[in-house]
Amino acid sequence: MAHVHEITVWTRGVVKDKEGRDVANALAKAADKEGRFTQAFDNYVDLPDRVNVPVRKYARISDEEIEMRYDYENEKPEVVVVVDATMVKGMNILRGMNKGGVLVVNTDRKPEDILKFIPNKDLLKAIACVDADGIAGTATVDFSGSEGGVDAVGLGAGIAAPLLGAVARATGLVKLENLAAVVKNKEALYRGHEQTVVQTIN
Amino acid sequence: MAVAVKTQTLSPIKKIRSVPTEEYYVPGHRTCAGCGPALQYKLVAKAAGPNTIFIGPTGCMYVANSSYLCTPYAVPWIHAQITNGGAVASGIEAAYQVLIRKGKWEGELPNVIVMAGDGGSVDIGLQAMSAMMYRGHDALFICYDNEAYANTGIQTSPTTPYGGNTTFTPPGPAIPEGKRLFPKDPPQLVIGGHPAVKYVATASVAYPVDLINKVRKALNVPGPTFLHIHAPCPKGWKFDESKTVEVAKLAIQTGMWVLYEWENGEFKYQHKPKEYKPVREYLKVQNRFAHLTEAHIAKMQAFVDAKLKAPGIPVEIPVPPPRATA
Amino acid sequence: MFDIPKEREVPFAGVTPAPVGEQPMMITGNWRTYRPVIDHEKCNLCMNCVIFCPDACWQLNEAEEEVVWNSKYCKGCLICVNECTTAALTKTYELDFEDGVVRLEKLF
Amino acid sequence: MAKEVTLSGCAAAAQAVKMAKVDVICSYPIRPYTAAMMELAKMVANGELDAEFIHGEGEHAQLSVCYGASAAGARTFTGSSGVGVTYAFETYSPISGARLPVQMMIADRTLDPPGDFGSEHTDAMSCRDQGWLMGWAETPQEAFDNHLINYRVGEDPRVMLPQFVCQDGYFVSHLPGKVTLPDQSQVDEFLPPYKPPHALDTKKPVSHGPQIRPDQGVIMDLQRAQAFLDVPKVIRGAIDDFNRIFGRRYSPFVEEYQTDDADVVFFIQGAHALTARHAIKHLRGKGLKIGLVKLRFVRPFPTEEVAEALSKFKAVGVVETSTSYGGAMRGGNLLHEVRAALYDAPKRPLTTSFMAGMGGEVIPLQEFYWMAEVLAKAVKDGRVGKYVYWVGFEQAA
Repeated sequence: MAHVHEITVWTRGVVKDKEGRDVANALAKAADKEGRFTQAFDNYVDLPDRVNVPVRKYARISDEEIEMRYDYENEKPEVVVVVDATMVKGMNILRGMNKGGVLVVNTDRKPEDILKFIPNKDLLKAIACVDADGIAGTATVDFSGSEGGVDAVGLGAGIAAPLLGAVARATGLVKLENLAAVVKNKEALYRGHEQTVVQTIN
Repeated sequence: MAVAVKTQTLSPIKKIRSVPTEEYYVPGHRTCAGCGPALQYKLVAKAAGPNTIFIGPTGCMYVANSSYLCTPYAVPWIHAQITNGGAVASGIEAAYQVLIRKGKWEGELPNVIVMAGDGGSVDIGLQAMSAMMYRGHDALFICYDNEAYANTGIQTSPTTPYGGNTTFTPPGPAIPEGKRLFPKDPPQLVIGGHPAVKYVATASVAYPVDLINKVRKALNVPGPTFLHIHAPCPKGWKFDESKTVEVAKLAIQTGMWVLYEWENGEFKYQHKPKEYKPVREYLKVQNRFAHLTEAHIAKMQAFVDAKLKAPGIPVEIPVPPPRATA
Repeated sequence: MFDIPKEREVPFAGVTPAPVGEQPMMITGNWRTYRPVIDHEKCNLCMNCVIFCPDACWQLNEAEEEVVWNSKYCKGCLICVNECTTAALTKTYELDFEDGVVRLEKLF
Repeated sequence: MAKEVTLSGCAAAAQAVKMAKVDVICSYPIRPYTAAMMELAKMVANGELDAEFIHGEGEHAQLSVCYGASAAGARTFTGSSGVGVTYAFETYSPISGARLPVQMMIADRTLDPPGDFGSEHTDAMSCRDQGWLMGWAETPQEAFDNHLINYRVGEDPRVMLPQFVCQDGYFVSHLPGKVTLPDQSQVDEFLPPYKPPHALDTKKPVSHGPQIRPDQGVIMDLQRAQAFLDVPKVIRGAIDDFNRIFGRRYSPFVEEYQTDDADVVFFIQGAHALTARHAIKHLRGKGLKIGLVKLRFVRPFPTEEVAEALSKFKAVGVVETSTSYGGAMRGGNLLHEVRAALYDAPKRPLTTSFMAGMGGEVIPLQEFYWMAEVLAKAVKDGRVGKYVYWVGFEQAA
């Protein structure tokens, strides 16, 4: 079976819901441009989302056709993106990860300030921290893309853009120029890419 | 033969310090941070106390509260369909009447409270609510009004204000104001046609002591009673979740919400501002109104001005254009 | 009989016991980005935080004459900070605290 | 003392409900079941029955009131017909999912359009997959008995399921027949008081019906599936007790008439079994070896009993008073079930379905003769011409 790269995005309902979805959608769209097979979707059980509730968005990228389509969850994420850094205190965000994964966090703090809240950090190959709030300023709140609707606002106008830059930098999973082709705030994407602090762990 | 009666008298309270400390709507529910409906639920449950059964028609206060086989209700609670809160309450009240009469259950008739959203009260749930009131069941029907079908992702309901941006009334070049229709008036709907109802009141999460006292009064009055509770929704109305109480207060200060009691045909106001602020003050703190133009706001102000003359007086509203959508 | 694994059992007809005091199956302390921090010196026990918390996360400790915060369930809406009459409550970033960790394995 | 009276099916149902000492009744008028509620209203007004009699604002409300009352611990009764049955459709699955033994009488009526008072089983049959027990009565006596039997079975702790207790509109519901009313003491012996396992009780608070996840939903489905696996045993026990206490001779699931040496049989549920018996008597006089197998419960469907009973014959004609437009059998609802039950039988009879009595038309003796002819020809040809015959409107193929 084809190797499927699983990317899980942790975010908070309503206030950062669209931003989290944007991260998953943009990764899939950028990989599409590379001719790869992709999926991006909300975790259905997390819906309807409520203000601040932890929710998950998923992307899957593969060089061959992806055979699992109806699984609600990414069982073995190799990349985890945390849209709100405080979530590291609340969830085992690395659940299911095999050794050698990458964690990308939206934070203005240092990697070690985040890692101290992650008891299973030895699963990580690297952690990448980027101050997406500082770079992009705001989170877009819009419901058009939720519940299977079509997004009416556009991808990556807010904090998703620098986070995507950080994912590209830390994982090389998709090319930066392909992300730039799908993201609205390209400047924030590039700044995120540049300003990401990557710390190798293992 | 035992007769099913309530001998309890839930006494009014004077100040915040006298609010009962016991919680019957306990921490541990999946409602939004800053949820107005959750706040009113907590207050209602406190006011009603342990001898209470809640009926929860589908809506946020069902789905968010009872998520995944656990609930925050320390008193008996039953799910009802969004359609039938009033009918299920009727059945429960009737069962207690007969079970007490036949000696199959010992105790006081419980407080039977339907906790329905605006859709479950005055849209799809209207028929069941009206029939419960017509038949005179000893039950309190609460419409917690967050002015939309919030659980399904913020769709318009009959109480969504004119100009509200919901996912079913998005503003666009052809329909710039979003929602074109003016809302139903739930308490007037109840007062207007249900002679068995002797007590109706409006309440707000901004005035918890008033709210608690109204719940208690409604439960003390025999027969069906109705409360219309304003419960701001940070998700649906798009305001910061710390502002729930502030927004609720603004609604009263601008006349968008009026606190009153109706008892045996008499209206009494509570917390009526000496001078109303312009409606604009209320609209500008909520992103659901961000798209409105001056003309739309003027229309809304005219509606509120007319409504403020007195409860129960029919408001002349600008007739929506013929192809108005909800 | 069907073979239902123990961990997947559901009570008969989905009828569940009422919670006592709190619902341990729905812990919401991990919802917070910010938490309210109280300065008891400034608090005049106006009770606004107690009355206005949708999650009943402020309670009055009668004996100590002070309000007590429930970190296990507070979702961080900060209504209490907004409604505090004496500015005794302040909004503080959750990562500034080592405590208040609610590390759930699974959501719900 | 037991006594014999003459009652319509509606009146007989009301008598049974009264003797079951029901606590909460919810009514809404629709022909032809209405008289059952009229009878109960009189009993309540006269003080013969101590029950809350609630005028629902529609069938949806009738079922909703009973849902609430049953959850609170009351024995409940409601009923409807035709489009009333389908108007309440939303409520059926929540009631069976909540495992509340609500009892609903259905006096069948066609579904619109346009309005037709005639009896068709289509109203009830369209609700057959909602987790309720379901079965038909042939006579007012059987209707009376079925109401008591269904309360007993539905309220059994191993079952806890709601029950549709059906009778054909007009034919059974309106036409008077002899009914032996038992002693109240007999009913009390047969039917213990309802003991709800988890009533809405302020002294022991519980939550009914919280939201669940998909992985929990399947377990709830399994609970109902298990109940339906367990219910046949409970029905057998109840019928044994019923026959002993009331001196009747019911079979739990399928009743046979003139089948000992039969080559062909009618398979039928409800009122028209009565005419079929007379038709069989006459056909036997002409030398045709024909009999009748009558179904008493369509939910749970007695697969083994039906397979065993029907595999003895050369051909089976399923006489249907309901239809499934566009179905695998081109219309026959019961035929779906019959053929599925027979699939694994070592010996399978020829089967076909007769749309008879549709629209609520009477099925006269001649039509049964015609159906018998079709079956006889099928035996002779070794094949049936069609899955479904609309009786009176087509030639025997």
